[in-house]
Amino acid sequence: MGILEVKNVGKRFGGLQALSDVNLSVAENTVHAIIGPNGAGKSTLLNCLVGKLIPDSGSVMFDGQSVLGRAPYEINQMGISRVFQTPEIFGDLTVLENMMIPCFAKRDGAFELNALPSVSQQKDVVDQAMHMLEEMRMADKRHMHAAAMSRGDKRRLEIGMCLSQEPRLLLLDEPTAGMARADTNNTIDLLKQIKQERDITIAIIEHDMHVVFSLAERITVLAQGTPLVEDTPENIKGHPKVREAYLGESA
Amino acid sequence: MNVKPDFSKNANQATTAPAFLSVWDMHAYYGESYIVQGVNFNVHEGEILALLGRNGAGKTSTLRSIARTGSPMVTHGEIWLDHKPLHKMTSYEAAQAGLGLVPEDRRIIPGLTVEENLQLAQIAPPIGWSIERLYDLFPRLGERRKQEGVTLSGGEQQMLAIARALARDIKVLLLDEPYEGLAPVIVDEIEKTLIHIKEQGMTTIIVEQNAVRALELADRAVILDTGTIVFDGSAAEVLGNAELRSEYLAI
Amino acid sequence: YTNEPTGGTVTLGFNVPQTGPYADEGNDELLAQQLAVEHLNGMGDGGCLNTFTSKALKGNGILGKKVQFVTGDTQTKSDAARAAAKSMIEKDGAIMINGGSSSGVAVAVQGLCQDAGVIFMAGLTHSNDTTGKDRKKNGFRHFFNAYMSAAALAPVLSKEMGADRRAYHLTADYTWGWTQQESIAAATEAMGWETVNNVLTPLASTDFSSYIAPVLNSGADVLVLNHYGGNMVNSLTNAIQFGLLDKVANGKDFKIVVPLYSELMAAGAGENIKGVLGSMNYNWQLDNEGSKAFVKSFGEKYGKPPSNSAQTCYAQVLLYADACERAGTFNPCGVAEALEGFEFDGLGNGKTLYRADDHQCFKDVLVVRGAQNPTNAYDTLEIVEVTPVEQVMYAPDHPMFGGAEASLGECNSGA
Amino acid sequence: MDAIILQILNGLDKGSAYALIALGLTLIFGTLGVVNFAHGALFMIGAFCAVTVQRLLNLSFQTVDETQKDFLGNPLKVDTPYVEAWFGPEIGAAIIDWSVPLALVFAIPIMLAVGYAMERGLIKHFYKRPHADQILVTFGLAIVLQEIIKYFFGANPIQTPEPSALKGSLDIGLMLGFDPNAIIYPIWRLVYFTFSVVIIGGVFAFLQFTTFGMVVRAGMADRETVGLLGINIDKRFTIMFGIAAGVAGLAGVMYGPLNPPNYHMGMDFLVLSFVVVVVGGMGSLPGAVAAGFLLGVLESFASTTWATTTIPGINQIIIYLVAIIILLTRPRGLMGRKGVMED
Amino acid sequence: MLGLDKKDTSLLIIVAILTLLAPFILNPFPAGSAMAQFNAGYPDLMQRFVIFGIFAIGFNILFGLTGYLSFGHAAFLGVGSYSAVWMFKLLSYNVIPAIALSVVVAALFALLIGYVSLRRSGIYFSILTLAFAQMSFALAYSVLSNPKFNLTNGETGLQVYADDPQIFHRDSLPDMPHLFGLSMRSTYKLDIGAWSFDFNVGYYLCAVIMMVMFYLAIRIFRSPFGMMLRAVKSNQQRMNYTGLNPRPYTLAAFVISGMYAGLAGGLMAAMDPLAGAERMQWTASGEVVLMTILGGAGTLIGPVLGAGFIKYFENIFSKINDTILHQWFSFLPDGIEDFMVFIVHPFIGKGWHLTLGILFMLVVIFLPGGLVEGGQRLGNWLRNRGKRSGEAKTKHEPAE
Ligand SMILES: Nc1ncnc2c1ncn2[C@@H]1O[C@H](COP(=O)(O)OP(=O)(O)OP(=O)(O)O)[C@@H](O)[C@H]1O
Ligand SMILES: Nc1ncnc2c1ncn2[C@@H]1O[C@H](COP(=O)(O)OP(=O)(O)OP(=O)(O)O)[C@@H](O)[C@H]1O
Ligand SMILES: [Mg+2]
Ligand SMILES: [Mg+2]
Repeated sequence: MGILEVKNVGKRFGGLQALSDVNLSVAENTVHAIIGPNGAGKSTLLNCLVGKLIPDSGSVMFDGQSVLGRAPYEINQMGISRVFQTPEIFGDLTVLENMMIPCFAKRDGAFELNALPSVSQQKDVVDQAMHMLEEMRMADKRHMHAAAMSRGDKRRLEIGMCLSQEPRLLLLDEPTAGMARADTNNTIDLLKQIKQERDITIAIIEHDMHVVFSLAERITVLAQGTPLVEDTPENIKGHPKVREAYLGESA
Repeated sequence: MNVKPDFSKNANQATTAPAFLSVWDMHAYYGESYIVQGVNFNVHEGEILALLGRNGAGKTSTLRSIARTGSPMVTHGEIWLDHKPLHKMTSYEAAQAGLGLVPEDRRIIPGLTVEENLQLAQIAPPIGWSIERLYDLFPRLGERRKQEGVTLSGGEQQMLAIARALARDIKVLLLDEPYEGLAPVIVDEIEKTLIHIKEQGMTTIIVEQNAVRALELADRAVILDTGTIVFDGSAAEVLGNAELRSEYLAI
Repeated sequence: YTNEPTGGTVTLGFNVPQTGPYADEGNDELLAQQLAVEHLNGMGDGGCLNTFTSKALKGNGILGKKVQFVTGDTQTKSDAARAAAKSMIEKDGAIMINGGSSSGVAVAVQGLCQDAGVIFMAGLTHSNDTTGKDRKKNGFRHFFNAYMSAAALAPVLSKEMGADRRAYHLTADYTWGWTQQESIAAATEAMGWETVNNVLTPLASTDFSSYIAPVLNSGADVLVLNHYGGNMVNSLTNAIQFGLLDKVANGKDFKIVVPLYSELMAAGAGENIKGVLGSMNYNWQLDNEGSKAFVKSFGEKYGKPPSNSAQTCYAQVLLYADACERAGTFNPCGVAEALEGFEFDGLGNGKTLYRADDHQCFKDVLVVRGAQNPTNAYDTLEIVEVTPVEQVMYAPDHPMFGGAEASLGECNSGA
Repeated sequence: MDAIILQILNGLDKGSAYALIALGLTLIFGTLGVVNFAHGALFMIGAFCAVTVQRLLNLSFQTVDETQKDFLGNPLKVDTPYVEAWFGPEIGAAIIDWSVPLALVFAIPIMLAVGYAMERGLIKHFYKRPHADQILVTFGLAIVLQEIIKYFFGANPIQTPEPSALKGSLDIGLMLGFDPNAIIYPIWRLVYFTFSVVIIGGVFAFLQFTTFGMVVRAGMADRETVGLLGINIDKRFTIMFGIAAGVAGLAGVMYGPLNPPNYHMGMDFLVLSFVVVVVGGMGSLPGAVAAGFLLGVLESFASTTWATTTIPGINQIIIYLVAIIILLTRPRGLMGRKGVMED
Repeated sequence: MLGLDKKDTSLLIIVAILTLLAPFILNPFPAGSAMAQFNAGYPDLMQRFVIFGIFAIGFNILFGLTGYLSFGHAAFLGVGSYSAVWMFKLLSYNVIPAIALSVVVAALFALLIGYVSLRRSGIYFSILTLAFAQMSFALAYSVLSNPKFNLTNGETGLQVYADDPQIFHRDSLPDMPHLFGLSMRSTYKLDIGAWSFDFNVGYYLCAVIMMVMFYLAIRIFRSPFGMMLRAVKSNQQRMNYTGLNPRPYTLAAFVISGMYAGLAGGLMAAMDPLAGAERMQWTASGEVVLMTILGGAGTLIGPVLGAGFIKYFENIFSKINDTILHQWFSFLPDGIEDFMVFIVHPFIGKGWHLTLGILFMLVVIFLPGGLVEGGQRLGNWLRNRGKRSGEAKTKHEPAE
């Protein structure tokens, strides 16, 4: 019984069956990669997990509880964090503030009228955010407006924000797209390290096979809205159908 | 290097073949932050130039400066395209002069269908590939022509962005991370397309984090670091220079 | 007492709408008040000082002090009017406030002046409340009111249209509209008319077509428009558009009545007022000595005849000054006493009484009609009848005026 | 039955005024994304074009008539309009009589010029600025325009009557077989309704059958990208603004005979027209038009005696009540597009 | 100090000094001089400055932080005023219960309207709030003032009549709003030479309350709650997926700003015991929007500046008439004097709207951040002139 159990999930957009009969089980404390051609339904599946979309059929259980019908913030409070395909950060806020918001969410829950003490007095949160920034090697940028960062930096910030919540399940949608090689490697290391230090389960969507094969313990290949195969990285690499439909000759 | 080259028509005394696109001593600012700090380079007709560098090095800013988007603001420098002074033009004039930019965040226009996004590219002259021909190149787009562009999957959006550039009869194609988010097989496809259009005489500048891939494709490479050029030479040279690769590209 | 003048001058505060829809009317009031100040200070031709029956004013200012004035903008909003009045009282040391163009503003500013301890003389305010349930010891009104309009109009209506009429009322949905409608309905019903319907229209309405359209089919043969200002101009224009005046209902020619007229409204309504009956406080065509002197003085200075609100404001400035002279002080309590029960003539309205019980002024009321063939822009209205004052008198404790409970309260000098 | 037809008719002409103003407003507000508080002022300027034309046609020379006296007892100066002197009294009088329709011709270039000047001189710099700044600057402009008109024309309403041939009303009830006087309807209101249908149709056709509308919509969503595709979006924005100003102005010219123009008529309509546009749904022209007519008809029904006696004061609040109900049941108004002015 | 950092403390101290010394600062010209027309230091206007300052500060908590543009905030102002006057009518002229009730009622009203309106965002939200406020206005102006059920006294405005119960009224107490016997209207006049200064009880009550409210606003701006509100403005989607529910945050901001408005309304009634429906009209809501943007939305001091600016024009410029102009220019030869008066005439007195409109445009065109930005630029210019150093600054200061 995995921490995340997706059963028979289907989703239609008008005439397009984006997901059909998807079954997926992610075991606790593993890194599970989902790969597949463009438009296969990977992001759609993720959207169904975090409450952005409601599947037409099927069930999604997280840690024995159904997530369907819950608002995104409730699902997040259950312990699922998500990084988006195009960076979603608080552009008008500084980098440090961006990092503090998830820390507050973790500490205070979905709503807390904390209107009188000043932010700088919340030492625990400031420290936690600074610590995370240092870990992401962004501490020197903490006073910058997040919108003014280059895109690779935005993406790293977003990953950091999700990690600082210490989620039980982290969903990453192409976390290293547009990231410089050096930072990609850093991110891989960071994820590995976090994986070691904390009880965390990671589901990752990625087209960069270097990342996938460095991290994943299991891989599901999605094609045209249904899982094609699920296996270990080694087996996937050699899978002829996957090679043909997805990896191409350069893999 | 800082001698102003003579780009006027009768300047045949240049030592190498005349440059098709020249950027001379370009400086650009975002508000008060100084980002592009005196960039010089030439691209010859039919050449593919790889523009490389870390996150935040200023690659996107350089491309946007050439495309005359107005942000960042170019305060000094000259840009010549086929004897036409781009630095005196606004973005739409530059586009009519034959410049095509595929922006990094794809910039699919909300509220418009896939087909409308393409039609939009064919309103102002010069008009390039027919829409049907583009659908042949990217069948996925043809299947989704009535879908709203922004609901496409990440990879599909990238295809649309490239198709939109080809829908215009451009002379210089500026690609900002075109492979991002694309499945490996599709990347292979696009690479083939780029080689194909290069054979037909297209001049291309490509910004790409996957440096090896870009260098294998490119004739020449320019490496940027904090807004200045630190290397300008042939692509093979970069591949052969381990120091350069590890210092600026982490490969 | 508040703002006791100490130097060689005394300051009056003129509070009129300078912005908003009544700005032109306010401007007219302001011109008249400036003229009055000139006359008080002995400049110009002296205007009504020559015809006024009280001879206390000498043309040397008031009590020997030169008269100055300050102005404020009421914006025809109670809050703004009070702010402007306060500014004149607190900052500029105004000893009295004069003017205004709506009943809401008049009542609001009157209350303020009562509290601040200065005299208030209302401008154009037609609601019964101003000297009814909201009457104040420090406040005076020279203008007539809805009850008097009705009392003057009813007999003329009955004479012109017959005693057997069915009236349809459109009424602006706020205090003034209600009192006006109540008064007219009571007076016409007393003559035998029937009130078919009374429809309240929102003050903010700009188009009245949907209120006018059902009128013809309702069995009514008279339409009474209890509207003022822009509301009246538009509702009358709409009524004419629907061709009501060309119709025959119950075998009679259809008629329209606008109980309260003003020159500016008449100008705004243009040709549409032809033949429509209404009432007024004053009209420049009135043929008496005071009126002639005032029209001449005003007309020569400004090139147009004065409106009835201009005349009201002019007369009130002179009356106030005269009361100070007769009382020998600027103390509001003294001035109020001098004004109470004061009877005079020569300011344009004929014989006039300031009743002590409610500070309402009693004089003849004019019934007017939109002229059929005006020869110029200013004689769009013609006087049908000058209703004698006796006919519009009422008891100070009349139920429409707050009944027995209404009281002026104590005089406040601000000391 | 007749009462229902009557109120529908009434609602239609009220609605056509709302729809016309909302149409112009939504071109700027829903399409260009500029919160234009000066739109009402454009409507007012249109109405004052009619006033101006009327004044121009009435330009007169004075002759002194000794037989008549003016209010001060001096000899009366009689005005004779030049047009009557030039074209003869009858044709001259007819020209003056038709001044409102004539003003349409005059208003078109004026409004286009006003729209052009406004967009190039001011609005252009505000496309990228926050909506709040747009509100402040256009509100300032509205006040300025309004005060200028007040300075020249005064605060009092000024009649701009319809041609006498179009005065009066039709007994539509009689035509439909009802009693006489059951449904009467002023001719000019029919003219106004027809006029608005024609204008609305024209604008729709222009935006529907050309790519213009799509380009402007795209430009609003993402100016930069549209520029990168070689399109001079500024020029199109200017044209769009000119059209919007023209629609507002023509609506104003034709409105004059219904209710005499005054300098604050723009402000009177401003809030209402915003409500109409938003209820219709941001970015949707059909939405704006539909909401205009819907609210017009509902307002008419709410003003009937039946409605006001059932729910006292319903005529005061109907528009706002309906707006609230619609916005709560349909998140983006009647036909709003996603993402337009939602943040 | 007081839990504020150094910068905020100095801002608070400056504001405190300015408000406490306002009677001096606003009356710079000797009484009776030609320039005395520009003096604003009389009780009514000073009260208005601070009351509208409170209103705008509160509005800015909603608009400046969350970006939700309410077009119906005047409704809370009006409700506050009505509640205060009702307290005067029922209990006594003591301002404390009146102000307390006005805040409570406004809070409840804001909770109701906010709960419904916040289901939508952007322009849809603005129009919903506008619609609620316009309905309140229409009802207060007419329906709620009918003789049977007179809650608001319609056009005339709600006021205290002699026959009202006023159950706690004693004869020893003043017959006007007071604070335990200290009348709001009592004013001490200080004459120094040609100058004259007014120290008014009502003003100082409002001023102290404004300082407290300003202090609270600083605290809110700097608190985690304030940060969450800015996050709402920046990216609601990210907030949702970070486990935060934006709705209660925005609703809390809405209610808080409604309470500020109610407080301002209560104070208005406490200074001048009359509550009119016009206070709820859209123009009044629009005014506070303009004040906030004009001063600088999202800044702490901006709204107060904007409020002062607009109220100054409304009260000072509208009162300048031709007679005063002639006095000013009387030193010029007659022809030129008349010409100058002719030139200036359209902009003053009844033309004050025109001047205000032009200034709105100028400010927003040349100072995109409002008056606060004007101040900052002036400050920078002065500093740079002092330093005369050419180094370009790249540091991005978050807007304060
Ligand atoms: N809102 C929508 N309306 C219509 N179609 C949609 C919508 N959202 C997604 N789709 C379609 O559903 C399919 C699956 O999309 P999805 O984003 O899940 O793909 P993906 O696997 O994440 O692809 P990529 O790797 O390119 O990001 C795509 O073909 C897309 O066009
Ligand atoms: N809108 C902006 N305002 C201010 N600074 C900006 C803005 N956009 C980018 N910058 C800054 O300019 C620098 C260069 O950014 P640019 O986007 O050109 O880098 P890049 O080389 O394309 O990086 P990446 O690989 O991450 O896309 C970065 O330091 C970034 O923070
Ligand atoms: Mg995806
Ligand atoms: Mg980049």
